[in-house]
Amino acid sequence: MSEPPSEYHVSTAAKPHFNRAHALHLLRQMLRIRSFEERCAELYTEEKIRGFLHLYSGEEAIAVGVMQALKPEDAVVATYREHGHALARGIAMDTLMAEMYGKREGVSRGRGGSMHVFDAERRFYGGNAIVGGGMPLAVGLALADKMQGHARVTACFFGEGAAAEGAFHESLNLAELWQLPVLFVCENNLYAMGTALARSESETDISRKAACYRIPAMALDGMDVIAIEAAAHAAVAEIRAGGGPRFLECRSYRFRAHSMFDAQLYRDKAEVEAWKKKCPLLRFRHWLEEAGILSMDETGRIEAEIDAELDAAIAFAEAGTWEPVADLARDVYTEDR
Amino acid sequence: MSEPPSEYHVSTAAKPHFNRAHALHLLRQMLRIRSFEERCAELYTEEKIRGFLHLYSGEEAIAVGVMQALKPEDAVVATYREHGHALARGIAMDTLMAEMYGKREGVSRGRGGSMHVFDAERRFYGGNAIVGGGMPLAVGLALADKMQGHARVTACFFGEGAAAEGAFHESLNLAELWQLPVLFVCENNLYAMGTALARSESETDISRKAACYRIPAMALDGMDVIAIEAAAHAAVAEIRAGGGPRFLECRSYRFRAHSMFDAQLYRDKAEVEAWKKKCPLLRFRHWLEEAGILSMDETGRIEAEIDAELDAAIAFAEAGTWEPVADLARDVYTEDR
Amino acid sequence: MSTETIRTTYREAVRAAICDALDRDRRVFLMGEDVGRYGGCYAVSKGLYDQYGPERIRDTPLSECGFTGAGIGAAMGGMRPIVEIMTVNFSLLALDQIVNNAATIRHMSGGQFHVPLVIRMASGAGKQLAAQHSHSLEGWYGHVPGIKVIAPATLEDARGMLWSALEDPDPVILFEHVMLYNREGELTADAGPVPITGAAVRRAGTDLSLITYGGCLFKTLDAAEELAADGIAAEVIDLRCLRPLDDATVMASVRKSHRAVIIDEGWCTGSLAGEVSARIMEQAFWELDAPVGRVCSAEVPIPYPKHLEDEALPQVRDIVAAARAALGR
Amino acid sequence: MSTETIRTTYREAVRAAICDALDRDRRVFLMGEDVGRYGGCYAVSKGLYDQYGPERIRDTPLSECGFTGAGIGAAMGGMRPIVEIMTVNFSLLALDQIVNNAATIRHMSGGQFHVPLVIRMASGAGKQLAAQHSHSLEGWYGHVPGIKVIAPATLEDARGMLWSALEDPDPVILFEHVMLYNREGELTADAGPVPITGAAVRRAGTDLSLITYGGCLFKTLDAAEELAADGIAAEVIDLRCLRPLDDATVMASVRKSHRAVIIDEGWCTGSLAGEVSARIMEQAFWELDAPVGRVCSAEVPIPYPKHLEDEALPQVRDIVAAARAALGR
Ligand SMILES: Cc1ncc(C[n+]2csc(CCOP(=O)(O)OP(=O)(O)O)c2C)c(N)n1
Ligand SMILES: Cc1ncc(C[n+]2csc(CCOP(=O)(O)OP(=O)(O)O)c2C)c(N)n1
Ligand SMILES: [Mg+2]
Ligand SMILES: [Mg+2]
Repeated sequence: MSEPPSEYHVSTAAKPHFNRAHALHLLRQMLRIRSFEERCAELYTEEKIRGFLHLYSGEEAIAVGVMQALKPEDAVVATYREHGHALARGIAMDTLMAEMYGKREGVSRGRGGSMHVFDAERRFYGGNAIVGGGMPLAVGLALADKMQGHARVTACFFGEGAAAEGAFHESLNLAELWQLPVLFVCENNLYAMGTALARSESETDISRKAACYRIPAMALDGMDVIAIEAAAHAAVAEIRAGGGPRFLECRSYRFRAHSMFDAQLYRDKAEVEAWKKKCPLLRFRHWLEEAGILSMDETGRIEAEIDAELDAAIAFAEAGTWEPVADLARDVYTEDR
Repeated sequence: MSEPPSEYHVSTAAKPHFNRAHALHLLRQMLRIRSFEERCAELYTEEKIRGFLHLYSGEEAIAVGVMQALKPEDAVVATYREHGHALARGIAMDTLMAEMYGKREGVSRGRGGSMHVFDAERRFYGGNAIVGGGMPLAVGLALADKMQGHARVTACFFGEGAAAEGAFHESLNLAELWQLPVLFVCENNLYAMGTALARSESETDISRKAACYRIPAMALDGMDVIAIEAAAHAAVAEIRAGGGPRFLECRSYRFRAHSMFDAQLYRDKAEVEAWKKKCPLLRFRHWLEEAGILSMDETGRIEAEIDAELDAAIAFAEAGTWEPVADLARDVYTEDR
Repeated sequence: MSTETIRTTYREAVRAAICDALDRDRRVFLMGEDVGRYGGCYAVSKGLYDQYGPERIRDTPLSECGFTGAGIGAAMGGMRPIVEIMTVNFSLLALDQIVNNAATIRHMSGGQFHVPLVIRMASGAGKQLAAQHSHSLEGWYGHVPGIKVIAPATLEDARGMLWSALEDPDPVILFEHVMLYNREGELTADAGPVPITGAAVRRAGTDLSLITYGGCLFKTLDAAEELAADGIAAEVIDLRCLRPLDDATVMASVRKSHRAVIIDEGWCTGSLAGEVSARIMEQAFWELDAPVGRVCSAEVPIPYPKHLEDEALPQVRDIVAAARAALGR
Repeated sequence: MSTETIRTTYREAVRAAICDALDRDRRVFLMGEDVGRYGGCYAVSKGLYDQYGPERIRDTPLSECGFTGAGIGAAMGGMRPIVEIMTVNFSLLALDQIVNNAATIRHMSGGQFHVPLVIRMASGAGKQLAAQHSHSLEGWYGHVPGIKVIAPATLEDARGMLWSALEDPDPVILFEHVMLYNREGELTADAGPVPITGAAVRRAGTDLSLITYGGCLFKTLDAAEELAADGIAAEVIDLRCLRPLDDATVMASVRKSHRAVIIDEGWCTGSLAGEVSARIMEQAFWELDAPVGRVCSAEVPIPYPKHLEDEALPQVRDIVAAARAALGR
């Protein structure tokens, strides 16, 4: 990776009030995501989940950290690797799992599957399977908020691979030009499918790319949930104050293959193992345990609770129903309701 | 305009050998373009030329300066405002004028008109009426050269308005990533149709945009043909030496409306007049006259020669023939020849 | 409805429709390249910037993908944007946003979101703008479920369909043929909304059905006039709503006339005209006394010179010839 | 020609074709997202990176517009690029380059330049990839003069059409349906080039003509088999060259059978199937004993769940039903 980022913006003053309950909340959220993803991998093998499945394991700190800074009235635009964002945003595990199954009880009525999680209630504007395709949407959501005088923020997640797309360029320019309330969150996991960052970008420091649109940008350790939460709080506060967009690059790694079809010929096992040592969950948990905030027992209890939640979610999905084929054409247009 | 450019690369050593003949050549080339453009405006009023007509008056120093650094085997990719590039590249005025008329004797067989001047012999890859549309082509031409081991350069012209397009972003990244021999030349005339730079770019210093792809970039006085020539020579030398792409931003102004349909509501007459005082022709001519390199008489003689050339070009175009309608479908595919 | 009329142009009718929408609904705004200070590439929005200000008449950078996507986002965020893509030619740069986002979000979100967006674009050839600036892609857009497509050709429709499009909860693509902007005519002073649901019979006739839309409507009416002089009564149908298509009006006409020709500025292969022909095949085959004909553009990139451009595009004489062929005389 | 055959898959046939091209012509190279180190999204180019190196198996950033345009430029600059757009869904981002540059340059330059480029893309649905990853846009590409469009469905064609496409001096778009990659079969060991000029009759029959291409070919053959069991002899035509279309083969079949059904995975409205139907209308109307039918995809964004995806796509039972309808039984 390249030099340190060009601009730093975390004001320590903006650091969230940190207490035990909150720490456990963060841990629980990350663990929920990890467990969900690992169980999805199994369900994929069992052919309960089909299509493309992109897992978030390793990157949990990003979604969880950023979401802490958002209020319910804010909006989220995510990618096809969005289970983590969905869970961290508060979408229930059972409706999310039902969506993985394609059941009518799924959060998108089963229509979208893994790549297209939508939730109007939580202003979760999807899952988008076109790399970079959500970025202009985020700009538009923020534009609508600004024009309507809402002090709302739109958080827009995307991978470092998306930074090569024209949509990235056009979106960042528009957001800064019009001073729109967008929090751009680049999940830099070093690979776009099998393409390493240095083979897709002439400038590998993504945060510097943002700076060249004059968007204040910052590179972060994407494995450090506290650092991300703090940076997100600071950035969101500045955005809400009318400061225009902000950009966070979170340097992370995906522990699993790109999708379930990926033989991972493009990276060394050793590299993967080295990164796994930096696991955001392990790290945070050890830190909590060492600081005496968390006991091993408690971790076990949380894990058991999550397992139960997951089992219930799977049961919910299994018990879910298939949308009748007669409804296939429903919701192509509004009139068809 | 914004701060000075971020990187300077002109090595004075690379400055071209400057002598009287060359000075007169530069002057003549710029005058030829100006005269051509002004006559085109008249011909448009007379309805000899139709469609969209975009004139280059005011920007002559850019095309003329840059072309000095190119060899016959190099390639040029231009815009829909490309008469200047075409003339400076050596396309004859008569075939160019015949193209304006849409005559079969035109350089593109009359098929393209003002926006689509092509010339295989001079490796002039067009005229492109899609803003930014030529940039990926230039990258590809340079890729072909590099893969074939040719030490050739592709000069790619585009306006500052194009810098907002995704194609700009993708092209610059590819060129630097693959270290391709492209000379990017941004003709920053401060407006994209009626949109002033500051209303289209959050970063108004276009040369800084290039730098964020790690492409060495430089901002130049676009009204100074000598400065542009020198910079182009230096940049092309570096490119030919295998240094990858270079980027020149030439800060200029168009003296005329965007096209023949433009009422110019978006800019002050005073601004236009102020820029006209910086006219690259006037400036260079005064300089030559003051330096005793050129006499008033000589200027008159050159102008007379150009007038004659232009009259001949118009006569050529007038005498040209219309492609038979039976040939309409010729050259859609190669087989149709 | 008053019968008082005003003399106006298609351009002014579109402008009046935009003003009307801006006045009626605070959520409406116009956004696109040079819609503001420049006044619009085809002068449609001239004067609106001064009247409504830079927020509601919003100039954009050259970023078709970006601002079209932003229009989709803004629509989902509670606004009613009118996105102007300067011409259909540049809409190719925005097509991913239109096809993959605007058209899909309602369905794939299980009905949770919708995209109340109107995208206007100038389309077609006839101004000698050559190969990259002369596309007619209405048929392409008509292929995509999840969007609606309209092509007002008359002053009434230019004045009235925009409002209906904005009231529609789903994305609507609105085509304005470049050769229509200068058309003058009379419009009732209080011309109101025109629904975006059906075709219009522009001239009644019984001998054959001439089916068209957009820029070809007036050529077709001229052809019908010429045919009438020869005692042939052609019915002229203006499809105007290209998705969904109004099959009922088309089939009713064909059932009466038993012969049809479709006139469409798109390239023939894969044209909207082909679709209409296929539908007549499917729904009215047994009524036909002759094969349905098509008059479309030649399958070439449109060239610059007038005589070649004319040759490439459907002309009155082509329509008359095709009509005669359908009638066997 | 030898009759020795090898057992292989469509995927391997495409790979062999690419290798063959790389071996034959130094100017050929493959470029696209993850074609190299990853081995291709659908594993088509697996192993080629090691064999041919990073220059000739060139991974690109996520920049569909940029690298497709670069392919056009490289073709004009003397190379013979094979650009892989991972799937047709992403090709919308490159469409401007294809339509406005690749398709026009030869004509608008008065024949001075040409673009000897092949663009390969995976297309179609069937893998539960949902609304943004299931497009069938062959028909759209087939609309554009200046490009050629092919859709090999068999092992022979997958093996043989790429080379012909590369030898063609003009841009060729080559579609590989995602459901074909795993198809296994026998291929003659020395299978050679297949011309990209005509349709193929895949099964002879006299009762009706089933006309299809790409991913629907094998469904159609299955339907023909089912019909045969009922004593109905269906002829199956694989269009395979979608632009230009081989009207002669289609009309010869229709003139024999007098009935036709077109099977096309595209959405029905504005489909390639509509074009073929319109052409039959124009060229063989008097031969028809029944209206030409179409079996296309439902006009919805393709949903994720298997049962809904199946319902949305053409299935054997739909083809059989349409064939029976055409025959009136
Ligand atoms: C426009 C587009 N091109 C290609 C793809 C195929 N694709 C899906 S994910 C992906 C890699 C994206 O990498 P990145 O943005 O870094 O996100 P990550 O998967 O690493 O989270 C690619 C190439 C796509 N979905 N959309
Ligand atoms: C993709 C695209 N969008 C819009 C247009 C319409 N258009 C033609 S020129 C132009 C302005 C371009 O400005 P700039 O790049 O600065 O070049 P200049 O005209 O100033 O030389 C616009 C908007 C176009 N031709 N292509
Ligand atoms: Mg990544
Ligand atoms: Mg400009």
